[in-house]
Amino acid sequence: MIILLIAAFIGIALFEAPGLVQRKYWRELTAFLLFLVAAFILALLQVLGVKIPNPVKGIEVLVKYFLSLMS
Amino acid sequence: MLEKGKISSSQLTFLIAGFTLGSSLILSPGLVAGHDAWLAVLAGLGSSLLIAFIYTTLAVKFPGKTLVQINDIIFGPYLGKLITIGYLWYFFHLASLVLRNFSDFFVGLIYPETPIIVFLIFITLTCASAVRNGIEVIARTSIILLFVTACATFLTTVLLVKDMEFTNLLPVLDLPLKQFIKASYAATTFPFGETVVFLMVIAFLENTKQAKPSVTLGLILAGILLVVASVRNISVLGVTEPIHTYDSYQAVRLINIGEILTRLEIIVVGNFLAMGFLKISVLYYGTVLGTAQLLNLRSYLPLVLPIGILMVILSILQFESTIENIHFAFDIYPYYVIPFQFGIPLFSLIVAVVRGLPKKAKEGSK
Amino acid sequence: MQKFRKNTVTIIFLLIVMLGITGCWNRRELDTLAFVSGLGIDKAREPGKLQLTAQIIKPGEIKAPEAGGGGMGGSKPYWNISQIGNTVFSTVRAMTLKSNRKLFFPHNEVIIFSQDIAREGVRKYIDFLIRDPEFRRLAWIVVAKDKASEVLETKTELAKLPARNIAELIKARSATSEVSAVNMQEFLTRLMSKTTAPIASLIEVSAKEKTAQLTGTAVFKDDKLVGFLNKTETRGLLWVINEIKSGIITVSCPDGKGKASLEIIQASSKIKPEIKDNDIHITVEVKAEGHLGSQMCLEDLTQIPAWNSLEKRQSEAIRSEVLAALKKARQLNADIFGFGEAVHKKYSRLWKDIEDQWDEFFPNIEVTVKVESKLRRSGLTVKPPRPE
Amino acid sequence: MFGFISQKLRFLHVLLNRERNKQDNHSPELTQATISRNLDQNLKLFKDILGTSNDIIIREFSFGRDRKINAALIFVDGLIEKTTVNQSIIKPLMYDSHLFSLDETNVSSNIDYICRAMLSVGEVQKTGSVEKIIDGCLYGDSVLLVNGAREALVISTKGWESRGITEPKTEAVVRGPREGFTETLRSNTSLLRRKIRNPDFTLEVIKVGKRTRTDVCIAYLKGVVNPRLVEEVKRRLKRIDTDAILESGYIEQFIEDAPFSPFSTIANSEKPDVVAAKILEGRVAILVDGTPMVLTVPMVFIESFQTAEDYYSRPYYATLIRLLRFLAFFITILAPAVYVALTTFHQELIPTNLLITMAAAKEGTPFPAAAEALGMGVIYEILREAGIRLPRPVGSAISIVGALVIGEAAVSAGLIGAPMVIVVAITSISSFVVPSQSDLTAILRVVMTIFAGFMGAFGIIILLLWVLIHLSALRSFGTPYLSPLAPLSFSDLKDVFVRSPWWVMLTRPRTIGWHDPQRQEFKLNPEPPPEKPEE
Repeated sequence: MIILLIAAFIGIALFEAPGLVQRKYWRELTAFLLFLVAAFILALLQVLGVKIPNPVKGIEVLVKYFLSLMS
Repeated sequence: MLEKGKISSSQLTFLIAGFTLGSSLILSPGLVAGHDAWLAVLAGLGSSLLIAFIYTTLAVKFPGKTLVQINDIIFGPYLGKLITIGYLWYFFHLASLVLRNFSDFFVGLIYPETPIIVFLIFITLTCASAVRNGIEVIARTSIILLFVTACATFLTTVLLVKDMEFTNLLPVLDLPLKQFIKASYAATTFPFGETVVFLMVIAFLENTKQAKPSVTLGLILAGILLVVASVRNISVLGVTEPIHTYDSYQAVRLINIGEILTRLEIIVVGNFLAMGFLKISVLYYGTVLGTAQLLNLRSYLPLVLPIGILMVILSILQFESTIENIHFAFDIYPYYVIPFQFGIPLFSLIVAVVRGLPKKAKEGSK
Repeated sequence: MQKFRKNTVTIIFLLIVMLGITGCWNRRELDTLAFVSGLGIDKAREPGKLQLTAQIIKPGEIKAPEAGGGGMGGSKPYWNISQIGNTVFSTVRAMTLKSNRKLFFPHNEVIIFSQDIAREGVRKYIDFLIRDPEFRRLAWIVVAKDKASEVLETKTELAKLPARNIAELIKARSATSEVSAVNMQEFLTRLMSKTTAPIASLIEVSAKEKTAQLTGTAVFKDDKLVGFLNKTETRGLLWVINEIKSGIITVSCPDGKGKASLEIIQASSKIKPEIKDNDIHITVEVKAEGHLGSQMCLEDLTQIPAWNSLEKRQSEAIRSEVLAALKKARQLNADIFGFGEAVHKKYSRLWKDIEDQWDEFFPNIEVTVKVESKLRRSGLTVKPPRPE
Repeated sequence: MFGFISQKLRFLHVLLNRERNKQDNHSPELTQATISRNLDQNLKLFKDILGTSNDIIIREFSFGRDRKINAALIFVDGLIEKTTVNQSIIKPLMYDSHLFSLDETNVSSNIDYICRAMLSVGEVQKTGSVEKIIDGCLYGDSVLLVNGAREALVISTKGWESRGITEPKTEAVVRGPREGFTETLRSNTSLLRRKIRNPDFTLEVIKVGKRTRTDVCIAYLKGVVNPRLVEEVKRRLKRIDTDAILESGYIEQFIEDAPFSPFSTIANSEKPDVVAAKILEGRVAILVDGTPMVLTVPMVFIESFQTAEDYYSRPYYATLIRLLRFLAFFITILAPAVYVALTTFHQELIPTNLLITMAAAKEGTPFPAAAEALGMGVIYEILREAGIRLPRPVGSAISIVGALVIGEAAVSAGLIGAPMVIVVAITSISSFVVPSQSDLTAILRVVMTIFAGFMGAFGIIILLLWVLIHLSALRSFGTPYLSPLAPLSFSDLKDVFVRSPWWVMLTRPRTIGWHDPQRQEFKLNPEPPPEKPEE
């Protein structure tokens, strides 16, 4: 599974990066790599079964807090 | 320019209609109102036309500018960026929400043994390829897909006429006003209010002045289809409607004309997916384009796949079960969207009018 | 060049994804499935347990023309598999211990409850049948007078499968309109209504011939079987709920010397509730049209007075059927006609107060039955074959 | 890794370019060379260039009152019309020349005189360029070299063995003209010119192919066509730098918009009436010498579903048939995939009786449905290919093998379920209804079946969406491929799913240039004659 994941990410990198390098889009390349690495780390954590904090739970708490303020 | 394509006003209409139908064909809006859901949808449509007026006024005031640029102009570079990040999160979250809904639909009903990730990946890949091709291509597909969906909705309705009990719609407005308002409000926020993402798209309209009529027309078109679907479901399913997870699907399963025209649900499933594809694509596009504009990139293409993967991850992460999903949809979502769908657009408009901004806009954007 | 490379990468990437998901989890070839055509639910001998009987189609046997000499001695085109268990779901799964193929329910045509299980209440069984996506809502709900498993073992001549035979019997009901046909969706609708009582077809196995026969309607109160309607009462019920398609009404000839049979060709009905002086009053309006189908008396029925009197007799017959059904319903205190819903739709404000006491209201509601029936045609002949 | 490979390939490309340039160095000399006054010298030059091929005839003779003027006629045997050469060139020169007073000293004026007064041939060109002479000679012209003249006469005597105009086999019609294009460019252009008798109808010739020097002719109707489209076509044609063009398929692959798409974005036809109709709509036709297949651009997707006959038969029937064609297209793409999806994923969607039949047929067959479908598909394609290539008399053997072995024996041996044979048969029959997309459907069908085998209906829908996205993104010479459906153009829908009567089609398709919109006058619909006033 992990191998598959790595292969997929390498595939995506190969898909996008060469064109960016060729056109010298360094800024875009940085942004791309940043997002890709973030995605990779999150995906890896998920595959490994590490609990990642759920942002939606945070939203829920926030909304409930505001609702309690209202009433 | 990040996006070279231009869309015509009729394409915008179809795109909005398709977007609005999106996931509301599987998850019927206004369910809280029971057999008055269709009225809640109508009410939601009415109020959403007002909100859409705010959006389009904003868009027309700043022709050729997307939400990200508008925010920058109105709120200045720092606060504007902050608000933009908020919106980008909202689009991103909404896209992954819809993605999750559709994948759940497939896993729950048709492929119970298949892991959800398969559907997430394939739907995301499809949307990614559309997003990479730009808004023009998404708009072009929307025409054909919407046409097919409209046909399928009417076809299934006609085939179900035999099973319809229109007395199921009676008595009209048989519920406390408060509950009805709540249902209508829910219908406003889902699906109609979600058109706020089109502030990212209207900028590419060939003739910005056409924005208002085409957005209105699109919403009305979707509203009509939703009311038709809602009336169909209620009159066919009657009292049993509220217990179903996916009432449209259940209604269509009851089609049986002489044992020949029966078991048609796959057609409907295809349509659902097509509409979901449109909705996710537009949201996905909004997220990616907005991020590229926020980071001041020259091309949004490299962001498409990484953000898609993040979307898939969030889809898996956000709910552990459909029950959590339903809880979120009914109890949290209607309040969560207040700032995005009503608060900020209204506030932006007020600020823009007070500061007389469209004139300054030219200087601001250099 | 650039584009070519991109395409290669895309293809490789897609291949990786495809290989990764080559699980084909839900793939099932046709020859790995056991198609269930009928499901029977019985009480098991052990208390608290139930016995499920599933009728599985054997596609090979059903298609192959039986090779001469009386059908290969006992190789039936179906296989009834029985299993005892605690819940429907666990029992269905336990059946796979006996069947080499996975039981597949979407083509299930009838669901049969035995009388004793129906008397106990069916809601707990229905839940699985509507929750699981494999079950379709168009399956017929049938109550067996005796054991459900027996019904699935009955002899059939024209149909090859007992379950299918029952489904076809139900579909053919319109010829007489003397049995009710209720599919899962309708049953569920009635079950979920606060006042309307569920009904189901009633089936009996004749002791001698071992054939199945529809004999009327089973009436539920909430989810429990409380009684039966015979054929006449059933037709009375069907008149009221607008389910009459066709049927034969037999009346005596005006001269009283024989019988005439009238064929119903069209019927419709309306339930009109009214609240007068805090009293619920319900008017049932039935409109029917018929043919003169046969006469067994010598009278010339096509004379206007005779014809009119025949029409009147038809109306009377219909009214008496409706009243019979009404009487039985009051006896059982089960609102099989949906009077409650009709009141609800018309008087939604008042309904809130009545709702909970409907059981007390129902047996005492005043019901007026108005029948308006017409005879339209007399077939190929106008007069009976007799010397003038 | 890919960067590395592409670098290597680019290097190779540069190398190739260099070699080509070296070879090309010869040509400038030839293009600038002119002939000399001396006949013997000229003949030597041409013998050097043309080599020793035995089909090149050099006929030396002398004429004039005293037979003092030496001349030579060069032509390629087989490319010329012998009677023209004998009767209209050699005969007047040899027999009649003594009647005229030819000035033997001033030969260059003689050339003019010969050209004006003696040659009874329609097209004569005077040139001194060696290249032009060689070109003409190799294209069926006869070259008359006269001693002492600086210029030669290139006399058009084209007339080679060619196939007559026959009915095209690929596009047979019941109603409509039966003629088809042939391999000769000139007769093809004449077929078009005969249909469009309009001075605005323009033919432009571009020579393509370094070695074959093939004539490629673009045809369009000035005033109707969008000039930018013509420019674009020319630009793309001139880009082509290749050795040989033998068929229009070569051109197609060099100029198409989406070379990686399975959809072809350039239409072709063998019928002059079809091509003429397309030119009249504002398209550009590309005729290539040596092939009857004429290309037209731009192409939109629905063109695959329109046939010439649609426009000749009455509208109701044409509409019906066109809808049928759409249906057949979907059947041929989807039938095996849907069958696989239904039988392996969605058994609940098959009507019970049919399901029992299918299950009975499936009982005991060894392969999964997807493998059956793919295998049968492959066998069918093999049979089809063999049927096309085999000589006619043997061809019928194929159908026997196909019908008996595949159809009967495999089913009765229990290798394949009978329903699958039926599905494959329906699929293959349907594929002939939309012949212009037949290569596409074959590919799409296989991919569809694989997807259906993996993921059932979900796979089919996803793949259909992909195809739709791809189609929406495609363009053919600037025209969106899915137009007029997406982007939607209401006025063009008159010729998509329905074929409106001719008097309704007031405008040309909007998406193709739209240079001169109106096609005909309003209110041309036939009406009964006005009633006579009562007398």
